[in-house]
Amino acid sequence: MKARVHITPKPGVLDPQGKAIRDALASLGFDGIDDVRQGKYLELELEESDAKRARAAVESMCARLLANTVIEDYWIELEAGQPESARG
Amino acid sequence: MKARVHITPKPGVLDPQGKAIRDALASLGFDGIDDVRQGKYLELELEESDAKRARAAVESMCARLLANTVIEDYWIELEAGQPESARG
Amino acid sequence: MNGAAVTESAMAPDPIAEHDLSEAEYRRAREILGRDPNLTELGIFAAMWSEHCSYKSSKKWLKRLPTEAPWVIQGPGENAGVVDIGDGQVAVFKIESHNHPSFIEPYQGAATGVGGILRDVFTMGARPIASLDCLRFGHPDHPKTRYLVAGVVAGIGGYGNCVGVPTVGGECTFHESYNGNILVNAMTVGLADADRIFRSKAGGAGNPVAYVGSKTGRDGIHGATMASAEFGDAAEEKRPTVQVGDPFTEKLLLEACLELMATDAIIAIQDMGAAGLTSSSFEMAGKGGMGMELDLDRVPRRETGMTPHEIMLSESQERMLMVLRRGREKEARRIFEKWEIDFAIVGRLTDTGRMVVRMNGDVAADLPIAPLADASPEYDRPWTAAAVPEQVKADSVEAPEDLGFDGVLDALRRLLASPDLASKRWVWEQYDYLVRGRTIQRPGGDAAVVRISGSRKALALSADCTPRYCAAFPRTGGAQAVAESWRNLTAAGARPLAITDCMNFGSPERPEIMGQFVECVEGMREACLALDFPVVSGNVSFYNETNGAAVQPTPVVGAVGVIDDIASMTTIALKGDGSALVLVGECRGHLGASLYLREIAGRTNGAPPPVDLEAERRNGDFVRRQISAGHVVSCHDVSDGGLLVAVAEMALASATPTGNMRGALLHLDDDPSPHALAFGEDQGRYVLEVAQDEADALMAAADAAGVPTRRIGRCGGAALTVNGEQTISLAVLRRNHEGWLPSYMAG
Amino acid sequence: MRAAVVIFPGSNRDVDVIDALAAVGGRQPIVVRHRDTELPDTDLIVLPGGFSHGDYLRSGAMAARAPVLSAVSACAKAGVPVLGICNGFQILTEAGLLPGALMANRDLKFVCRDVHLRVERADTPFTGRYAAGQVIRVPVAHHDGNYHSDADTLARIEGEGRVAFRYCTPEGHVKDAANPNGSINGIAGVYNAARNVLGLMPHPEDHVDGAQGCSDGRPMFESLVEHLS
Ligand SMILES: Nc1ncnc2c1ncn2[C@@H]1O[C@H](COP(=O)(O)OP(=O)(O)O)[C@@H](O)[C@H]1O
Ligand SMILES: [Mg+2]
Repeated sequence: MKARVHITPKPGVLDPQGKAIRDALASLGFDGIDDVRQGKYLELELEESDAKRARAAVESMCARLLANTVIEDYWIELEAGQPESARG
Repeated sequence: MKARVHITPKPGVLDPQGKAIRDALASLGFDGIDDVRQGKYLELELEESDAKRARAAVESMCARLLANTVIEDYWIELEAGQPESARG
Repeated sequence: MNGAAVTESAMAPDPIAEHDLSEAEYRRAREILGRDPNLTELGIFAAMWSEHCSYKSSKKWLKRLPTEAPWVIQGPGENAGVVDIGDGQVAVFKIESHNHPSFIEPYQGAATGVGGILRDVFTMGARPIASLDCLRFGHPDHPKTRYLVAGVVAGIGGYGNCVGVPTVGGECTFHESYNGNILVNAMTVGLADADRIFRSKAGGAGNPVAYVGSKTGRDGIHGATMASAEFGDAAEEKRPTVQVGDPFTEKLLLEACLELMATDAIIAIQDMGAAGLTSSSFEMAGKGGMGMELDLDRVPRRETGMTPHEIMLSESQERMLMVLRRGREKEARRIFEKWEIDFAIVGRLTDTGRMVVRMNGDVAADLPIAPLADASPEYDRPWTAAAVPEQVKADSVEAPEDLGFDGVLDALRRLLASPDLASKRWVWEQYDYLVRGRTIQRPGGDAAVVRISGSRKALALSADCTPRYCAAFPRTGGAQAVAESWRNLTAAGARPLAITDCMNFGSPERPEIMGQFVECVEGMREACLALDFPVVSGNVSFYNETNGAAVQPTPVVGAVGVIDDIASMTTIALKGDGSALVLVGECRGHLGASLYLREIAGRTNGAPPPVDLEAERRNGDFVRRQISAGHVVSCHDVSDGGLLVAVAEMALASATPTGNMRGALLHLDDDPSPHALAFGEDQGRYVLEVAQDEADALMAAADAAGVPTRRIGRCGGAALTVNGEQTISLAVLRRNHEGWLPSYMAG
Repeated sequence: MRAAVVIFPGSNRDVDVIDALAAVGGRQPIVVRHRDTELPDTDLIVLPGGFSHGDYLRSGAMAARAPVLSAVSACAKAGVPVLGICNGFQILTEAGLLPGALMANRDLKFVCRDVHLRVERADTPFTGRYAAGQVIRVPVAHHDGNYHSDADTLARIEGEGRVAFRYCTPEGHVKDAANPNGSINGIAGVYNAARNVLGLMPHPEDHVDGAQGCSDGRPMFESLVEHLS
C-alpha cells in the first residue's frame, strides 16, 4: 500500500520558500498569484495492506519524525486502488 | 482557485533524502517500509477562476520554474470544489 | 558470447556510433579481441578510450609539463598529486572539471563535481582540509546566467558544507564565450602522513575486490539511451543521465575509508569516477599488471533490471573500489557497517591479465586489460599557431577624461564594480569557509590559508587563470596563469610548492583550438620550469563549445604552498597609518588585453602583458624573503585591473567590523600616463606596506637584488587620493565593489 | 572539566569544538556516538555543528530521535550543562529540550560570515566570563538558523529571560540588518528554563584563538571551566 504524506507550514508560520517562489513567478510575468505555500510531499511504499493499520502506522511516523508540529501540519492519504483524500 | 502541485524525483533518480528517511524510520522501529521518496508540494492561490486557463498557467509555471524537469516529474491538481487528480 | 549481450546489440540501431568510437578505434578493438565485441564490451572500449579517460588528444602535450622536484612524492597518474610539506606530512591535491553536468543541472552538476574531487583526495589516504572553486559564467546579460550562478554556487555549498570541508577560495568571472558552456572546476587539498599514502596499483592474485558506498543506479550512463531487452517500451522515457549528489553518504564514506586506511587491509583503492566500475577496475588491475574477475550480481544496486552494460558504465556517485588483503574482509566490512555504508565483495584479482565480468551465470565481458588501459589511442592532432597579436601602445589608449569620465578615480570605481573585479562575497558567504576551525585567511585575499593543527605551519592555496590573456596569446596566457598563482602564494608569505591544472578548451579536433591547448601548455611549461613549480595532477576538459563557438581557452592553475610559521603570514589589508607603500616590479603601463581596455575603453584587442619569468622569480623571491624577515606589514600582488585596483583592494580589505577603512595617498607619474600606470597590467608586481623607517632599507635590499621598486605613496585617511588632487571615498568604492553581484543576483 | 562531545553521522564541527574544549579546558573531551545509550560521567555535554543525517527531512530531526538523546535528556534534567551549537541547537529543539524551531534562513541561502551578538545575561554557566550587554563577534555558518516559535512560547521565553544571545550591530543594536537569518526578535540562542541547556546558531568554537582572527568565543568555554571547577 502506498501512503502519501503532505507536510505544510502551519498557518501563520512564515514560509520564506513560498514567498520566494511567488516573487520569482511574478518576475517571470505570472501575475494573479495571491499566495504560494511550499511543503513537503512523501510517498511511502508500505508492506502493510490493511488501510486502518497502515494509517495508524503512518500517523505515528508523522508524529514521531516526519513532521515538526511546532511549525508544520500534515495529512495522510492512502492509495490502494482508489485515492483517499481525507485530512489526517 | 487553488492549484496543488506535486514535484517528485523522476524514477531512477537518486533520492538521498528518501533513503535517509526510510533508514531513520527503520531505526525507530517502523519496519515494512519498502521505499520512501521525498518531493515538494506547493499550494498556489490563483486569481484565475477558469480551470482550463488555470491549468495551462500552472503547467507553464512548472515547466519554467517550479520543477527541474531534468530530474523531477510534476503533476497538478486544481481544487475548485471537487479535487482533480489527473497527471499534468 | 552470451545471449543477453547478443540480444542487446541486435536491438541497438548503431552501437558503434552510439558509443562514440571512431571506425579506426572500432577496428582496433576488434583486432585486440579477435572477434566482434558485444555491447557491454563495446561500452567498455568506448569508455576507456573516451577523451575523458584516455587523454588521447592531450597526452602528447601533457608530457611536456615538468612534474618533478625533490618535494614531489607523487606526480600525475594517481587520483591526486602528493607533495612533501615537512615533518612527515604531505599535501594531496587535484582539480577537476564538471562543466557539462553543471550546465544541464547547475545544482547537482556542481555538487557532484565537489563530491568527485573530494573522493579523489581521500582515496589517496588524505583527509580533505580545503576546497576551491573556479567558476566561469556567460555574459551577465545572458538569460541563463543568473540561474546558473545561483544553482552552481548553491550546489557547491550544498555539498561541501555538508561534508564539512571548508571552501576557502576560487574565482568567478563572466564572459560571453561561456554562454552555452559554463566552467565549474573544483579543487580539493588534503593532508596525510607521508608513510600512509594509498595508490591504485593492485597486486596479489586471489585478493578480494570490494565495492563500498552508494548503490549503483542508472545515473550518468553515457551515450544515447539504449533500449534494452529488460526495458522495452517503458524505457522510451528518456533515462536520467544527471547524477544527484548525496553529501551525507560521502561524509560517511570518507570517515569509513580513513578508518580502514589506518589499518593495512587495503592494497589498492580507486574511486569510481567517470565510467564508474569500468575505469576503476581496469585502472587498478592494469597498473598492477593483473587480471580481475567481477561478479556483477553482487554489486549493490538500487534499481531493478540493470544490464551488465549499465552496471559497468554507471556513474552513480559516492562509490569506491578497493583491493583488500585476503583475510581482511571481515575487518573491513565491520568498519563500513559501523558507518552504515554498503560493502560487498564483488570479485577477485587474478593473474590472467584479463577482465572477466559475469552476471546471471553468463560471461558478460572478457577483455585483455593492458591493451585497453595502457595502449589506448594517442593522437597527434593537427594544430595551428596563434597569430601574434598587435601591441597596444599605452599612449594610444584614451584617458578616462577623453572617454567622458571624471578621471582616473572614477574609472577605478567603475572597474571595481565590473563583473570580473566586483567582490565575490555573495558567492563565498554561501560556502562554509571556516568549518574545522583552521582557516586563518578567508576568501577575499590573494591566497587562502589553512592552518595545520598541532604545528606552526599552514598551507596557502590559490586558483588562477586569466582567460582573456590566453585568448589573446595562449603561450603568454598559460605562463601567466602559473605565474599569478605563484605570486598569490608568495604574497601571503608562502613558499610555493606545486600546482594542479584544469585545462578547459573547445574541440581538439579543430586545429586552432588544439593550437590554443598546445601553446597554453608550452607557456605553462616555461613558467613551471622557471619557478620550480611542478605539475602534480590535473584534468583536461575538451569540447567546451556550443554550435561551434568555443569557450575562451581556460587553463586553470590550482596552487599549493607552505607557510612554515603562521606568525610570518601576510594579508592584503592595509594596517598602519602613515606607513610607506612600495611597489615591487617594473611599471610599463601595459594596457593591451587589460580590464581597463575592455571595461572602460570598450575594446578587447592587443597582446597580453609579457611575462618575464626571470623577473617574476627574482621579485617574488625578494618579497618572500622580506615577508619572512618581518619587514612587510601587508602585501598584495598586482593582477587584474592593475596597480590602482590593487591598492584599492588593500584599502577595502582593511575594513573593521564597524566599517572603518584605511586609505592611501598615492603618487602616479605622467610617464607614460597616469591611467596607464594606474591600470596597466604589467606582471611580476606586488604592493608592499612597509613601516616608514624600514622602507629605505627594503628598497636598498631590492636594489642589491636587482629588483626594481618605487615608493608610490603612504597609508592614511579614509579615502584614496591620487597626486594630491583627485580623491574618492572608500565608502563609495566599497559600495560599488560589494554591490554589483548581490544586486545583479537580485535581478 | 570533563566534557563529552556527542557525534552523529554527519556531524562535522566536532573537531572545532573538541579543539576549543581541549585548548581552554586543558583536557581532551570524550567522544560519544549517536547509538550510545549511556553517557560517561561528565560535567558538560556538547552537541556540535554539522549536518547530522545530511539534515535531510529537517535539520536535526533524525538525530533528535537517536538513542543517545534519552541519555542527554536525562543529564539535562539532572542539571548537567548541555551546549548545542548550530546543528546541536537544531537537534535540541527537535528533541524538545529547547523551545521553538529553526527554519530556513530568510533569504533561503546558506550564510557564513561573522556576526555580532549581544550577550543577554552573564549569570549562566555559559556566560560568566562575559558582561551582560557585551557585544561579541563570532561566525555563523548555517542554512537553517531562522529561529521561530509561536507567540505564547516567545512571550514565555522572553518573560523568563531565556534569550541567551541576539544578533546585533557592532554597537549592540538589535536590528534587522544585523540579523543574518530572520530569527524572531533577533534570537541567536536560547536557554531552557533551568538555564543549564543552551542552544545557539553561531560558532564560538571557531573564534577561540587569535590566529582565527578573533577570540570572542573563548570566554564561553572559560565560563564553563570556571563554573565547573
Ligand atoms: N568562486 C569563488 N569561491 C570562493 N572564493 C572566491 C570565488 N571567486 C573569488 N573568490 C575569492 O575572491 C578573491 C578575489 O579573487 P580573484 O580576483 O580571483 O583574486 P586574485 O586576483 O588574487 O587571484 C580571492 O580571495 C578569491 O579566493
Ligand atoms: Mg592576487
